[in-house]
Amino acid sequence: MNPNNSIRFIQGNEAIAEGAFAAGARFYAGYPITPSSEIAEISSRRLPQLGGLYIQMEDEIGSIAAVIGASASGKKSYTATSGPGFSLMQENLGVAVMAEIPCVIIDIQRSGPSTGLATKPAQADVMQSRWGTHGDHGIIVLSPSSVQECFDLTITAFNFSEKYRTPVILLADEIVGHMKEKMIIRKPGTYDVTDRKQPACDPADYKPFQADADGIAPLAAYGSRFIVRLTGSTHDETGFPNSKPENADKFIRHYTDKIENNKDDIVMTKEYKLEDAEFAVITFGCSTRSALEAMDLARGEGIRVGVLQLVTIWPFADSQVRALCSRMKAIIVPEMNLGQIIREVCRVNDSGIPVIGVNKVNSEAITPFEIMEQIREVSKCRK
Amino acid sequence: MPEMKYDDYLVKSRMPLFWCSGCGNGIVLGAILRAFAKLQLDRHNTVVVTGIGCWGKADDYINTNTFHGTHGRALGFATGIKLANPELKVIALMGDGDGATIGGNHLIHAARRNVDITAIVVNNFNYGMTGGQYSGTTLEETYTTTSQFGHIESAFDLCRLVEAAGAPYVARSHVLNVIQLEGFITEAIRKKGFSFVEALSPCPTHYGRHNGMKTAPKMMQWIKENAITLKEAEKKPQAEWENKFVIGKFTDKESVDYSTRYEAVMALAEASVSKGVSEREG
Amino acid sequence: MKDRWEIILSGVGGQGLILGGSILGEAATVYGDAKATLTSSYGVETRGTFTKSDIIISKREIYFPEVMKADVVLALAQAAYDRYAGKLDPDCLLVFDSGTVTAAQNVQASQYGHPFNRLALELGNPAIANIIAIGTIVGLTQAVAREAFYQALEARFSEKPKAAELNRRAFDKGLELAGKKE
Amino acid sequence: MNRISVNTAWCKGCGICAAFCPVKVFTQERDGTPVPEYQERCTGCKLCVLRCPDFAIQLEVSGDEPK
Repeated sequence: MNPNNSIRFIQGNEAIAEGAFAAGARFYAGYPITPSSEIAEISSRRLPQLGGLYIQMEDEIGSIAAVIGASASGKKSYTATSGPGFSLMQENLGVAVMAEIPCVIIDIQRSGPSTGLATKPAQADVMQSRWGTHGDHGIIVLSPSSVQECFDLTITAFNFSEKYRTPVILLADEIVGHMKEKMIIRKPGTYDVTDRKQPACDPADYKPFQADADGIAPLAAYGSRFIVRLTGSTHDETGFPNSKPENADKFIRHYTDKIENNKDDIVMTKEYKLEDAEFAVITFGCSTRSALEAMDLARGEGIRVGVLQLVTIWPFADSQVRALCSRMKAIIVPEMNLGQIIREVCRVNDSGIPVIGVNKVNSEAITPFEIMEQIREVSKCRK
Repeated sequence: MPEMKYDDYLVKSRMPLFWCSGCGNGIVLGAILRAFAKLQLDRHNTVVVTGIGCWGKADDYINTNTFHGTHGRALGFATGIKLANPELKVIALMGDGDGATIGGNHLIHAARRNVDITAIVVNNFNYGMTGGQYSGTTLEETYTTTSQFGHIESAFDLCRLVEAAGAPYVARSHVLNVIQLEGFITEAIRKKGFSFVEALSPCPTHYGRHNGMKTAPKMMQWIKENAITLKEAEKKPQAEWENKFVIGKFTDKESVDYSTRYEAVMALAEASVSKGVSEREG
Repeated sequence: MKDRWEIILSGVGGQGLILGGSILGEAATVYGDAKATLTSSYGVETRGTFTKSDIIISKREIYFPEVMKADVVLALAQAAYDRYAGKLDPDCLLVFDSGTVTAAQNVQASQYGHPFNRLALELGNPAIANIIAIGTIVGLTQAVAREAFYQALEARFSEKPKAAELNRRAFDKGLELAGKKE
Repeated sequence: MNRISVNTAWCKGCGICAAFCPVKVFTQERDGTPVPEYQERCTGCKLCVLRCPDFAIQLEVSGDEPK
């Protein structure tokens, strides 16, 4: 295929890899696992062409460690995995949170727990992506529903990661990852690329964890004129350990606050036909596609339904969902798990309207008809 | 760069060291800092990577770049750090529990891969920080807080393990032989490729106490009495030294390191772009 | 002319159905002005077991990427044929390999059986049965413009002119078959 | 004569210097703190400095530049 073509018909996984290259990522470490392996394969071919580095590590623990290390050396770094591998990465994901090291972790969700159905889709890592690593922390999780979003959101994931000095998780799924679809590879210059902030101070004064007024500390690379001390242990601004309670309190709050205080920037949603809607489907990832199809089917029957797609899953779109609840008669939440996002919807449903899940864990996609059925039900009850 | 003395690499503001009285870690730390001074390492170009455990605290006292990661994973972080910037000197400091037990798989793969990293494992035969439980190097029939009836597992011979995995530089000494140890560390850092130095070291507080060696001198004496040089061992039948600590340089060979090999991959990859080789699809 | 085609390409692993679907999708999206999605389901093993790809080609936005009501089913193996033949509506086209598949009697769909595998061998390469069959589907449906399919083939085999030529002939053969009902 | 000094703020009294000094320069206080009682014996080998796990021993060998 002509690499200069800007329109392509490719898989979500391929689009994610292209998005990483476009964002300036030049280091990949990973361990093969279906259904994410295409990202590794493409990266292994393309990164050395781009002057970057691909390495296959002995496991996912080593993979994310290498990704974090490479990022500390100044390279934008990423890894891709799926459920079981994502579980193994949780330990060092915490290091990236604590040492505030930008990196992107792509989880192509598959059926679980454990090995589950190795090649089959699921959306059941929602809570793991939020709370998988131990301890309090904020996290950014984005979820694509199309091949184009795979490309675009991967770039956004790197940008958020660099901007907020935090790991970002791209939570895709087997359906979107393996689906081929038309996609525009955006040309450099037509999208934003964010690079981490560099210190402007005298090297003698540099403290790798001293935040600027915007709450984010500049991060120099190893090998620069700055000495950089990074650690996954509780530390102070200097990077030396500091176990004073007030210091621990300050930094643990910081890991949450730097994400939560920037929700206006980070939380992205897409609205479909919500203007006149009486009922809304709140959805994310592959289930968005079923929801949109169901929306059209329902509207064909005269039921006014709209869709709110959570592009950013974490931090959760509290205010958007709360506002939606206040003006809908009922909300439907389809997800390929037994009810993870729905808990968040219920948490902010101050209006007390019915919130109904459409949950499927048999490894098959939720069909538009299954959502449609629920829409019909709620519309009957609420007439 | 002004000439660096060994204590120019020491973070004096954090002294005294937090390790127990008689812990050998400080002796190894001293040997490392003197090796740094001998090699005049540029602090900005040096990264010390540590794991978790008593020895994993060593980076608190070293004023180069540092990375303090998770238990057993130091070599994973070090691999990324080094490959992303091959100009860096990367030294990974790990204990026996850290580097050779929970991190054993990373250790053999790092050796096999031949990334240009120096790994310095302090082996004190047990998990010190968590209270003296047995590790992968605890000797058979000895006592720890979790082998109170005598340990029934055999210990790893780390140098043989790493040598078998393909590392081009492998050496072992003990802290009483500090001059030899410092020499090995210096050679290891200078070596291009994966280099491994094991330092046998006393933990009188835990391992020593449970095995009749409450003081550091006693435990160091025990290591010394049970040590045999590699040269001596080679002259004797295996039965005479197989339960001893063999001290010496096991391997010192040339082997092209990972980053150098990867340069060849990059050259092929770049050529494939200019030739316009089409992408393979299934 | 229909503005949405839901097509199932089924057979066993190794028959190049995903590749065929990809070229069809490229013809529709890169070299045509339609939208398309392609999803595939396959076992853990790469070759030999049942596989199917769903390709949807539409002038409108495609949301749900799996076939909800098939307009066309291609069955290149008996297992694939048996899975679908009895369940299809009368307006569906069932295209199958008449050389390897024994057709059933009570099938409502319009059936188009051609010996794709044998014809591929005659053209010189058993691996192009997929492209002949897709040629037949394109001929029957006009789901993509034939020019667009040529362009997609050319782009995919730009480094291999011989393969490009062979695939083009296979596609033409398929188009030609679309005219005749066996 | 060589001059040995012990940084008692860093020393933890482990006794390694005293136990392994080839010429037995050191005695120890009750808490283990080494005392270079027989400094005149010191040959300047510096093994006590190298083996001190706490960087607590300084040795000025007469004629050497202070280190």
